[in-house]
Amino acid sequence: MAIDRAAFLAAIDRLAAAMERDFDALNAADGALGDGDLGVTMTRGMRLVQEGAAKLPEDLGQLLLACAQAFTKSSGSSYGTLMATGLMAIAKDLKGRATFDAVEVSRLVGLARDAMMARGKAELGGKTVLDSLDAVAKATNGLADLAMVADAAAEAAQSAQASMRPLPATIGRARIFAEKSKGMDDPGMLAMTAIVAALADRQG
Amino acid sequence: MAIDRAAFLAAIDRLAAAMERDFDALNAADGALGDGDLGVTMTRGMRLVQEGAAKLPEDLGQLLLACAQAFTKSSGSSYGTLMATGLMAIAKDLKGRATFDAVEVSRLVGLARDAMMARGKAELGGKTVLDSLDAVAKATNGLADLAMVADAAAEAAQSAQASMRPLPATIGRARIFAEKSKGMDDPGMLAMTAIVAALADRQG
Amino acid sequence: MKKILNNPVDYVDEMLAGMTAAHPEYYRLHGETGRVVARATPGKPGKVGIVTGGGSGHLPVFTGYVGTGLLDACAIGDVFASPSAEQMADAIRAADTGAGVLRLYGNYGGDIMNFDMAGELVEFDDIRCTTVILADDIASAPPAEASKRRGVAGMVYAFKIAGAAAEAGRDLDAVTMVAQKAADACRSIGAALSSCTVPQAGKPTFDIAEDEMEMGMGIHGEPGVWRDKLRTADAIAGEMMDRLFADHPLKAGDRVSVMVNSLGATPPEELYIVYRIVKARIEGAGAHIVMPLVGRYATSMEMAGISITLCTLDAELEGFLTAPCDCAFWRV
Amino acid sequence: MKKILNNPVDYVDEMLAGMTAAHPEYYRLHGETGRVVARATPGKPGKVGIVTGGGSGHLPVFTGYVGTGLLDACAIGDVFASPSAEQMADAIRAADTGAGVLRLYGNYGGDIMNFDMAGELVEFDDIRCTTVILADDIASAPPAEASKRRGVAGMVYAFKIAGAAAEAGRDLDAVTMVAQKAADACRSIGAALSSCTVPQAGKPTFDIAEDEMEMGMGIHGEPGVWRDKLRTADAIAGEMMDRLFADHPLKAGDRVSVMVNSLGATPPEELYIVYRIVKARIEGAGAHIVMPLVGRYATSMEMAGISITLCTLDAELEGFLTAPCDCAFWRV
Ligand SMILES: Nc1ncnc2c1ncn2[C@@H]1O[C@H](COP(=O)(O)OP(=O)(O)O)[C@@H](O)[C@H]1O
Ligand SMILES: Nc1ncnc2c1ncn2[C@@H]1O[C@H](COP(=O)(O)OP(=O)(O)O)[C@@H](O)[C@H]1O
Ligand SMILES: [Mg+2]
Ligand SMILES: [Mg+2]
Ligand SMILES: [Mg+2]
Ligand SMILES: [Mg+2]
Repeated sequence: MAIDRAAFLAAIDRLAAAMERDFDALNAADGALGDGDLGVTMTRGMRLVQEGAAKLPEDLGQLLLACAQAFTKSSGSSYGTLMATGLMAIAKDLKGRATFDAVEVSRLVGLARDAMMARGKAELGGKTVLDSLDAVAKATNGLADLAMVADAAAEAAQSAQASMRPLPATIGRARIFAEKSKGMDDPGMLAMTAIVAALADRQG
Repeated sequence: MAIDRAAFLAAIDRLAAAMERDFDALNAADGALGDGDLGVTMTRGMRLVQEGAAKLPEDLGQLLLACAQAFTKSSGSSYGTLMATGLMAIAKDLKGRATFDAVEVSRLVGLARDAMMARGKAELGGKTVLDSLDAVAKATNGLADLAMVADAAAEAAQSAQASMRPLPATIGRARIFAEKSKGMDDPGMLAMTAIVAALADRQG
Repeated sequence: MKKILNNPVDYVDEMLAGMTAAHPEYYRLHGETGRVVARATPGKPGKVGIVTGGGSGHLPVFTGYVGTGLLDACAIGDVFASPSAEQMADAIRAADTGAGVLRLYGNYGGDIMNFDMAGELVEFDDIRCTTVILADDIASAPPAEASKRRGVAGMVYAFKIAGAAAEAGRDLDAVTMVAQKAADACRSIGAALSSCTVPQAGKPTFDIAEDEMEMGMGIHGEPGVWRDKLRTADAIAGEMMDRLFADHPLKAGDRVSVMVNSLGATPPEELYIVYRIVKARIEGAGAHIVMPLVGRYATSMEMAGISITLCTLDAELEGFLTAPCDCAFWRV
Repeated sequence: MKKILNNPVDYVDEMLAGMTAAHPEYYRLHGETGRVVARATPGKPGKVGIVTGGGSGHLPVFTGYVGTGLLDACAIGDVFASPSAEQMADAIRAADTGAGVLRLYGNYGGDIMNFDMAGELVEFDDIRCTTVILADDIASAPPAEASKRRGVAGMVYAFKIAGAAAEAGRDLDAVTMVAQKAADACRSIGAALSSCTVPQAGKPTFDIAEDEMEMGMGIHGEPGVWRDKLRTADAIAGEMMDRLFADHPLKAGDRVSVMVNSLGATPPEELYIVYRIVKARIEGAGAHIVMPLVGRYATSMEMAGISITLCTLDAELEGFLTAPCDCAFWRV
């Protein structure tokens, strides 16, 4: 069963709710190593996406472009800009299409990852959201069943976050707290784990 | 026995020593109600007077003018300027004379008091150095014996300070602490009591 | 003490050494005392001289305003302490070009005694002196005792206006009249959030809780009209405007300049937040704002807080206020 | 929090409202976002546009330097936070007169991502953009990793020099080359004595004891090279000059401008005390000081501390540095 506008609208509501729920947790995680605005960035962005949801087009490219713009409009923080960058990369690829299949998830996430790497001039293994996306892309590679894709993605984001936890931050504001950051979750990875979990959630 | 240059030089040494001794006490008294520099003002002034003592002329007018200038040069604080003003008034009166008599002390102190009133635009009864000088002028009025003049002056300054103690400050920086100042000595009166005592002291 | 200094005793002399070294095109030290700052290039012969003086720790007040269209010379004392009569006399001598000298300074007992004595000292040099004393701080005494009020930021308007009049060639009596008119046109009030530290004292001049402010406090920490919990910017600005208007109501059609001044630590960001209200209140009274001044014009070193000054203008004052001037801290 | 504000969320918007109301002759808000400040009178057609952007809380940086001979437009974010790519794109559009736009800003990850994205957004408007990034804070990374250094007060020199080149009619590539040369010529180091408070955080960014200072701390409170007891002014200035010279030695005959900058609360008195040493050290190296800047040029609201910036000049840079400029905070 393919993913269409309706599926997106449902996912948007799940994601928006998750971000409201995690508002404090994300601010706190970012506050420990940065400026403490990650929860603000995600809730502002998703509220704007939700406000526009009714008017979102069938064309998934146009739909995702609108979502990307919600983030460039609502935030200047790195994560918002990276979200917009990733969404735009997927939007370009899906332009003109009304649906896509679970088997494409891996490739699409990879597109987002690569665009975000170019935008942030950072490499994999740096303990950033890039590592979450890379893990998701790899774990979902070749899977065609939506439920399996969802579970694999959620599991991958979760374990990437855990495996990176002992390492020092190398990127962004957290870099100057490299020592302190060892043993702490990267805020962006924490956020991506929550994002993927919300998207993957079928009870939601 | 008349007062001449030699008597002045001896008095200068006594006064300079007294001010060094009272340095902290005067700063503290002024610090409680003002900027805490009264000890600084008096020691700086008297040190400069002492440095120039050897070169002081026989003419008591010239001599006192030099003392006055030591205060205008060394301090911008009110008390230094008032000291200079009072000394200058006496200097004008004694110009051309090499001695003066104990019986003149009352009149000369009165001249200083009046010049300082004009300079500071303050009235008697305001709990200032003016009240000390006024008490001294009145107490020494008509006395011709130097010892009696000295004792009366010291006694008068002492009791003027005590009698004003309960009143609120009305002049200078202390004015804004009127309430707090009740029951505290006016720093300038405290200084004048010490000055008169040093001048009156015959054991040296 | 969060201050960058060496021996506190040298604070003022080192400050003056650095200031004259940084701006030799504006300032030079004059006389033996080392405490008189004069224009690098003296006013042209026949120009009325304008001098001021007072304690250090208020830059740009006092020495900073020595410059073309402003002051000719300034005698500067230790932090918050009057310079000596000798130093003031030197400043008067430096400022005199033969046309006489206006002594333009704030209403503080020590400064007055010393400037009076300085005037007597320069009588021997046949220099004619006049005096205008700023008493613009409405929180320091009620209207009935207006002459007892302290001089604060209103001084800057008086320096600017009198300086332009002198530069325009007015004679001593005319410059003095204009300066007095400017002084009478100014009303100020301050509000402090934190103290500053006088170097030689080594500890804050006063204590104030982390969440407190004091309305009407003087620039040396003189007690104000109330101390209470810190209010919002709009509430603080509103009360300050209420008090200024109560002391000197604006009429519709009045032309006024307004200064929103930082006492030191308070950043321009917060002055601009305050200015919104100040502008709305003045325009709400039907008055017109001329040349608003928002910045650090009269400070108390690192004290946090603001002052607001209103200067009601007539055509003559406005002309001199908007005339050119030039010093290291201010150019019009 | 010793700050004068209303709802912290409104800090920046209210600041901009007051700033544009106080100085309509210099600044206007451009676009829908309310976070773009542009010149009241745009540069003449054909003039290369110069934009900057970054977080609020550094006045006169960034918005203050919009003006003739300086910047054309600026996108301003929340306190210490990058503006959005959309806002930067608006600033680029406001600055463009058809000759292209230089993006001139500090080396911070968020700002870079957003200015890059903004550049992609304005490609649709056929606006050609170039980029020069300031990385002058020598305490933020060793010479080997100079490209990782943060941008601080050196920005002011780059704004001034690039602004003059654009005003002089140079084309985009030439202005970009001059700006890069200016950026490469700047070295800065800071020392903080106290923290500032980000309004929305509501508490000081970092804690520091009453008798401590931190050498090399960044303008947002980024950790420096050491924290220890407060030193004397001469010792602090001496070490900062040692570090600047070690990073970029001066040669006899060099012509340099130097900025002794207050981070906010530190008063001019103390900057001048520091300047004595700075001047002696530069002249001791046989170099000549051009247009020393002593004051508040790049701040962190009410943070106490200073920064020192050296800008080594050639004839071209000196010509543009000393050319006229005009904004509400600075006139040359
Ligand atoms: N250059 C970069 N490349 C990849 N990921 C980045 C980069 N910079 C930041 N991030 C990610 O974004 C997270 C921080 O986002 P955010 O709080 O918006 O940053 P800031 O507020 O400092 O701009 C980090 O935890 C990291 O995962
Ligand atoms: N206007 C005045 N008239 C008479 N005495 C004054 C006047 N002002 C100050 N004094 C006296 O001088 C004393 C304070 O001297 P000083 O500490 O030098 O003042 P300040 O440091 O505030 O200039 C007061 O205690 C008072 O006795
Ligand atoms: Mg953040
Ligand atoms: Mg951020
Ligand atoms: Mg005193
Ligand atoms: Mg004093």
